[in-house]
Amino acid sequence: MRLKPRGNATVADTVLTLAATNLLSPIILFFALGLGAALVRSDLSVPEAAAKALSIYLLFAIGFKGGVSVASHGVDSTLLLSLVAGTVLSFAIPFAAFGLLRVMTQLGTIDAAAVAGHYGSISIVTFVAATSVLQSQGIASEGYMVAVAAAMEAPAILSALWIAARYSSPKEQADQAQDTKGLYREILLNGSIVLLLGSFAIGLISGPKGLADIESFIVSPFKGVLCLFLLDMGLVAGRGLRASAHQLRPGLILFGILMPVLGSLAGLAAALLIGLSPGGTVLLMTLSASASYIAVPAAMRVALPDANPAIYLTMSLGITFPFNLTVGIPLYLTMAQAFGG
Amino acid sequence: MRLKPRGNATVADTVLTLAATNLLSPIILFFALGLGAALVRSDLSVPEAAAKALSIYLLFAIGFKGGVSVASHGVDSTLLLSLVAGTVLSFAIPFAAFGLLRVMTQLGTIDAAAVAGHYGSISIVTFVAATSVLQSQGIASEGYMVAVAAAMEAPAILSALWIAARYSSPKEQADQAQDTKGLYREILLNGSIVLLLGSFAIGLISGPKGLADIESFIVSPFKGVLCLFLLDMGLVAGRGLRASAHQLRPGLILFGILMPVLGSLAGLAAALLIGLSPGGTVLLMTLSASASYIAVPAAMRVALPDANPAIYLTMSLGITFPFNLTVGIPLYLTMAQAFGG
Amino acid sequence: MRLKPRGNATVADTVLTLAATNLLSPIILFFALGLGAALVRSDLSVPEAAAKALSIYLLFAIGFKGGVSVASHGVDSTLLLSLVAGTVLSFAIPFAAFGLLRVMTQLGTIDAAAVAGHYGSISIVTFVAATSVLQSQGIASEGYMVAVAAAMEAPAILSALWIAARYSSPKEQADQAQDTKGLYREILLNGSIVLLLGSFAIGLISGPKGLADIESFIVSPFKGVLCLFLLDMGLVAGRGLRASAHQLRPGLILFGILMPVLGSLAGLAAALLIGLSPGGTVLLMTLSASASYIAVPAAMRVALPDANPAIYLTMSLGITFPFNLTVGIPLYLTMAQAFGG
Amino acid sequence: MEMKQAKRVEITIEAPMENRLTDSLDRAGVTGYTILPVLGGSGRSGRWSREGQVSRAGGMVTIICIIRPERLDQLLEAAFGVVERHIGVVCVSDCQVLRAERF
Amino acid sequence: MEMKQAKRVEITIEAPMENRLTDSLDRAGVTGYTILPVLGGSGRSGRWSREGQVSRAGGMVTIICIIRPERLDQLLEAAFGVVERHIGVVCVSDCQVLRAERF
Amino acid sequence: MEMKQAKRVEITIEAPMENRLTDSLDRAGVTGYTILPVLGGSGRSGRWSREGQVSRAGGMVTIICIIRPERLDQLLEAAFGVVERHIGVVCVSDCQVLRAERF
Ligand SMILES: Nc1ncnc2c1ncn2[C@@H]1O[C@H](COP(=O)(O)O)[C@@H](O)[C@H]1O
Ligand SMILES: Nc1ncnc2c1ncn2[C@@H]1O[C@H](COP(=O)(O)O)[C@@H](O)[C@H]1O
Ligand SMILES: Nc1ncnc2c1ncn2[C@@H]1O[C@H](COP(=O)(O)O)[C@@H](O)[C@H]1O
Ligand code: NA
Ligand code: NA
Ligand code: NA
Repeated sequence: MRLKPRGNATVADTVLTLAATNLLSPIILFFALGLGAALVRSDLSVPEAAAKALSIYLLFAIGFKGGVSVASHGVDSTLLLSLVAGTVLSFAIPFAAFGLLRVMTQLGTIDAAAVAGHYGSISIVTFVAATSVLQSQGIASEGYMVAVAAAMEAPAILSALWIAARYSSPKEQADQAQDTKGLYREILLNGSIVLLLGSFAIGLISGPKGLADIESFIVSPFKGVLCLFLLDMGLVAGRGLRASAHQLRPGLILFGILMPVLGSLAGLAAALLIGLSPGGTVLLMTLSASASYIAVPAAMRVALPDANPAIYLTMSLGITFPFNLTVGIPLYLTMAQAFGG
Repeated sequence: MRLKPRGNATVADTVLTLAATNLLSPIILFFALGLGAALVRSDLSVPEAAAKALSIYLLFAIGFKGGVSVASHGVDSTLLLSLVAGTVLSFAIPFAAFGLLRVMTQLGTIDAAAVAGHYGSISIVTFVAATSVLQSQGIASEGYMVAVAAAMEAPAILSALWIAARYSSPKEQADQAQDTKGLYREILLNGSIVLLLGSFAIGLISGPKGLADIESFIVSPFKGVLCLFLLDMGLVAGRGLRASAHQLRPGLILFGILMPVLGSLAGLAAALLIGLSPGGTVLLMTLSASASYIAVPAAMRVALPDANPAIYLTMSLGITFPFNLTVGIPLYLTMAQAFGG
Repeated sequence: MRLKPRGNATVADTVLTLAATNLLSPIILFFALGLGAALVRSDLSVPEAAAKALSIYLLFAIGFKGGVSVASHGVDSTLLLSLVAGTVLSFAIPFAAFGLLRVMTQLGTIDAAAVAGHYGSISIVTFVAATSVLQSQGIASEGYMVAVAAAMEAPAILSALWIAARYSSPKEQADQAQDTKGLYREILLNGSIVLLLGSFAIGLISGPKGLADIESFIVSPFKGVLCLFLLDMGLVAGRGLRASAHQLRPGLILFGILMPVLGSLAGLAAALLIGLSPGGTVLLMTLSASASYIAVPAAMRVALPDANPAIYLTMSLGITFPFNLTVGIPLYLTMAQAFGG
Repeated sequence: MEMKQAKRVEITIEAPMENRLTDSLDRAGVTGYTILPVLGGSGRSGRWSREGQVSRAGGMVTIICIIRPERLDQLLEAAFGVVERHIGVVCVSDCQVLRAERF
Repeated sequence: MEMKQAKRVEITIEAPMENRLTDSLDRAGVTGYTILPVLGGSGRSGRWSREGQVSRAGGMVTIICIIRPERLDQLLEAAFGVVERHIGVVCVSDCQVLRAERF
Repeated sequence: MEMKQAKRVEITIEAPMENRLTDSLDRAGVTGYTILPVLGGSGRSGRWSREGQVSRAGGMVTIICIIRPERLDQLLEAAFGVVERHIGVVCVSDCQVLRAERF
């Protein structure tokens, strides 16, 4: 944060330098390994139960550490504002995404609504990757951003459903209403939200003393576990790309790269408005830029079964996730610094 | 151990203070999180394979550490006595439990025998939780209590079968004899007993040098893994409670709370008789108070298929386990200190 | 390395002393525990997903550490030579093994070819066990031996298929050609090869800085994880032995002990020829001595379905693996030292 | 052995719909069923596999329901209400059961 | 394709009884069977799920046995001896098999 | 409910052959199938179990394929080409399906 780049050229330089360092971090390289292995049809695979266990570990660790951080640094006056900002962003981004999709691509309304929902929601692994870049740069951030992440998971789903309903025939609307029964409950009580918020609350209650107890489980091995998890995500993304590459028209690919940048700008604006720290700003930008690959796809299968999962999963996991991981996060970091975050 | 409370009021105070600290430990909070998540029907879940892996880790770690502790402190003259005491307690407690169940509840004999068997046997996680409370209080205990735990797993099953047979018709007895064929072998060679005792033996052979080798696997991350495991146990207990709450008459609930306290008293008496250390006393009390949720249920399904699993699993995992975890262990600790343990 | 035994008696002594220490290491003891548990038909078991996760962890850790080691010590001029030597050994050993099998046992050609293929390939866990013995003796070795291990996995399969084809009728050859379609691709892109080499490459790129990031995941807990994995291997080997012991004629058992020693001599000769360090020599000997239990069995099921898996799996996992683990590695170490390695 | 005629219904459905289907079966009075995990598959929407999946979205389960012939229609109606707009397969075959009083 | 008539027996039984059942089948000369994992289910004793389970007690498995029609009774008797007092379902259907000499 | 006659083919085959079988089915125009995991089993080559296995070699999978009766032969030929020299079981039964247009 010491050096604030002044002009665009410098910004580009910084992004590139950061991205270059970033690209060589084990986390990214393991994602690339998984991606490559899947694309060449290696039979390398992580058992489903192991992948789920890794994901439980990450949510547990990130939630807990967030809670402890809030417990140690006290609750900022911006906590509530951040939660509101996150919720609003999650509600709003799908509308922008939908508009953009209608302009840039030839997706039908249902598919476009489903994709849009993914971009309003968040990817917790992208969040974690941003956290670890911040850490390596020695930039602090608000611990409660974890809670903001949780708050941003669900609202986008409502927007997506609302958009889909607006463009549907009455018969389709009735069908959707039928499918949606009980869905809101399911979304709010989604395992990943419950685990993230629950661990956050427990971290908040236990504080640094609690952290000391389980530090060598959730802090020191964290990065290594993250590498394994990204290996798995690379495998899954690669399998998806191999199976659905033919459905990815240039417009869609472009959208998958443009949308996160736009999302990050919305996040930046919100962060500046509510006065987040530079680190917090990067995280809110990253959350806004990231696209869901757990909660939203499952909700879409239930509520919009006619939307093609190959499209939204591939865009989210195969395009936007790697973009954020490699170029996006360094870019958001540089932007946050440039815009005085 | 420095302050020995003199009167009942003080005992109650100590229990409460201890319980209050205990209640806010991450271990308990994660159990509560799992319980709550299951009760509100969140889809949070731990894959079966991951839960089994966690359980293998815990048995491996606790067994090994027990063995190393015996290797470093030498074999106490009370080792054999403790093993005998544990075995006798495990044999005897089901009879008391059965009598109490017949008085307090309206369970039929088969159900009552099955439930009684669970209370004679032990829960290794409750044991681990007690160990970690002792640790946080800086109270030492005998390393071989792990072996006592293993010794207490199986005898109660025999008592339960014996009770059930006594109250059965000759036809039922013949059926049970048929089902029981090969059961004793299975019980003794039960995976959790073999792993616990095996790891104990390996720890004993490897000693502190062996521990140094694998310390950063089985010591430092232990508490964190325990948190995850308790999250899972909370989920399983919550699902059980939700499904079978209607079968839990007040008498049964009361039994689920009273029985562990009675069991702990039996454990206390035995510990005083054989002269265990204060820490060892608390552990023997906890073992006596705890109820099985792995080995005994499986044996009961084989040998007493007419006993209702919803009852014994819910009592063991839904009532007695959380009771021990929250109030029980602090109570046993205070009692051990009060009675000069 | 300080004392170089001069005569045979001394060699035997050293082997025995080393083997005795080795036999009491937790790694071996846990293998023995698993073996024993399976032989007495305990229901102790590791879920398949957990076993696969452990195996992924080991490949990830060993590959990465190998890469980092090369990154820090620079590429030795012998790297390429070692890769060539490994490849040649893997190609050549099956021919020796096949000849020996035809002399010592009554296996048919197909079975003998399949078994021979296993002995040309390698067992990564045996390699890891050798590494950890070297470590405990303070003997350094070349980091790129991991890459040599990867290079030795596949060639032996080709030799086995070639041998099998030579002894087959034209009809059988046509069948085999049919089954072998696409097999070479599968073998080269085998998950364990890809993960090992990929992690090696990532370790090479990330260097010591990358290692520092994930050290507390892949270095400190490594031995503990290895213990659990060996427990599982013991269980699997024990189950295999129980099921197929009757097929293990004395000739086969003898082969399972003699062949690794012969293989290690070939490895020793190659190591002396290309001038590996003492540690590297032991590792190349161990690789040559070890028999595959992952990649080759799967390839044999596809390409030589008439070969009896009970034979090759039991020989590899039930005889040669424990032999190498207990007596083999100390023997190879002593031989390497005796022959001036 | 005394056996009775029954119907075996096998429904393969997306994992996120599992609870909706079983709830609907429960409401239709069908309380006996067994749920099998599915590793992967292929259909008009392409090949898929559960390997490495974290989300429930990309998986399916198979629900097997053995039922008296006369109750089949009720079951199928309940099932169809759920699977109608979703991908999945419903397949019915004849079978015979021991202990028919249980169905 | 030359196919032969056979019987497909599907037995869903509690996991702790698995070995007893397969031993009993072995004794009755039935050595061919395949064991499928079960995720969960529902029956007269309520709903259950394997998620997060550590004990074998709360789970079931499905054993599938393809057998020549004339050997069915023998199999059913062996199976019935084991499942008789336990929860579980036995369901038999007609099928046709390739490579009939294997059964 | 409108139902249509179909065939249910159940193929239990070694895991390393899974891709070969599904590729061969694909080539034969059979694109609908579901793959179930198998825990263990027994046959002429003895008992086996997946517990603790790391290699794919020692495991099997069950592939279920529901297909129109007139396409059965084509499927069986494709399947037989793969399973011919390998261990495994192919079993066909009659069934009825909802939404027949999907098959
Ligand atoms: N003919 C079939 N036989 C067996 N399973 C099928 C069949 N068609 C579809 N499935 C299963 O249902 C899923 C969805 O099918 P679809 O809607 O055609 O994409 C597939 O991935 C398979 O798991
Ligand atoms: N009608 C049925 N169809 C399929 N599976 C059943 C049926 N009834 C029971 N089951 C299975 O058998 C288990 C025990 O059934 P029950 O003895 O009725 O509790 C259930 O949990 C299901 O997994
Ligand atoms: N009669 C059968 N019924 C069901 N599954 C079978 C049968 N025979 C063989 N299998 C399965 O196919 C595998 C290989 O059989 P085999 O070739 O006889 O060793 C067995 O391990 C079982 O999983
Ligand atoms: Na977003
Ligand atoms: Na007890
Ligand atoms: Na070798």
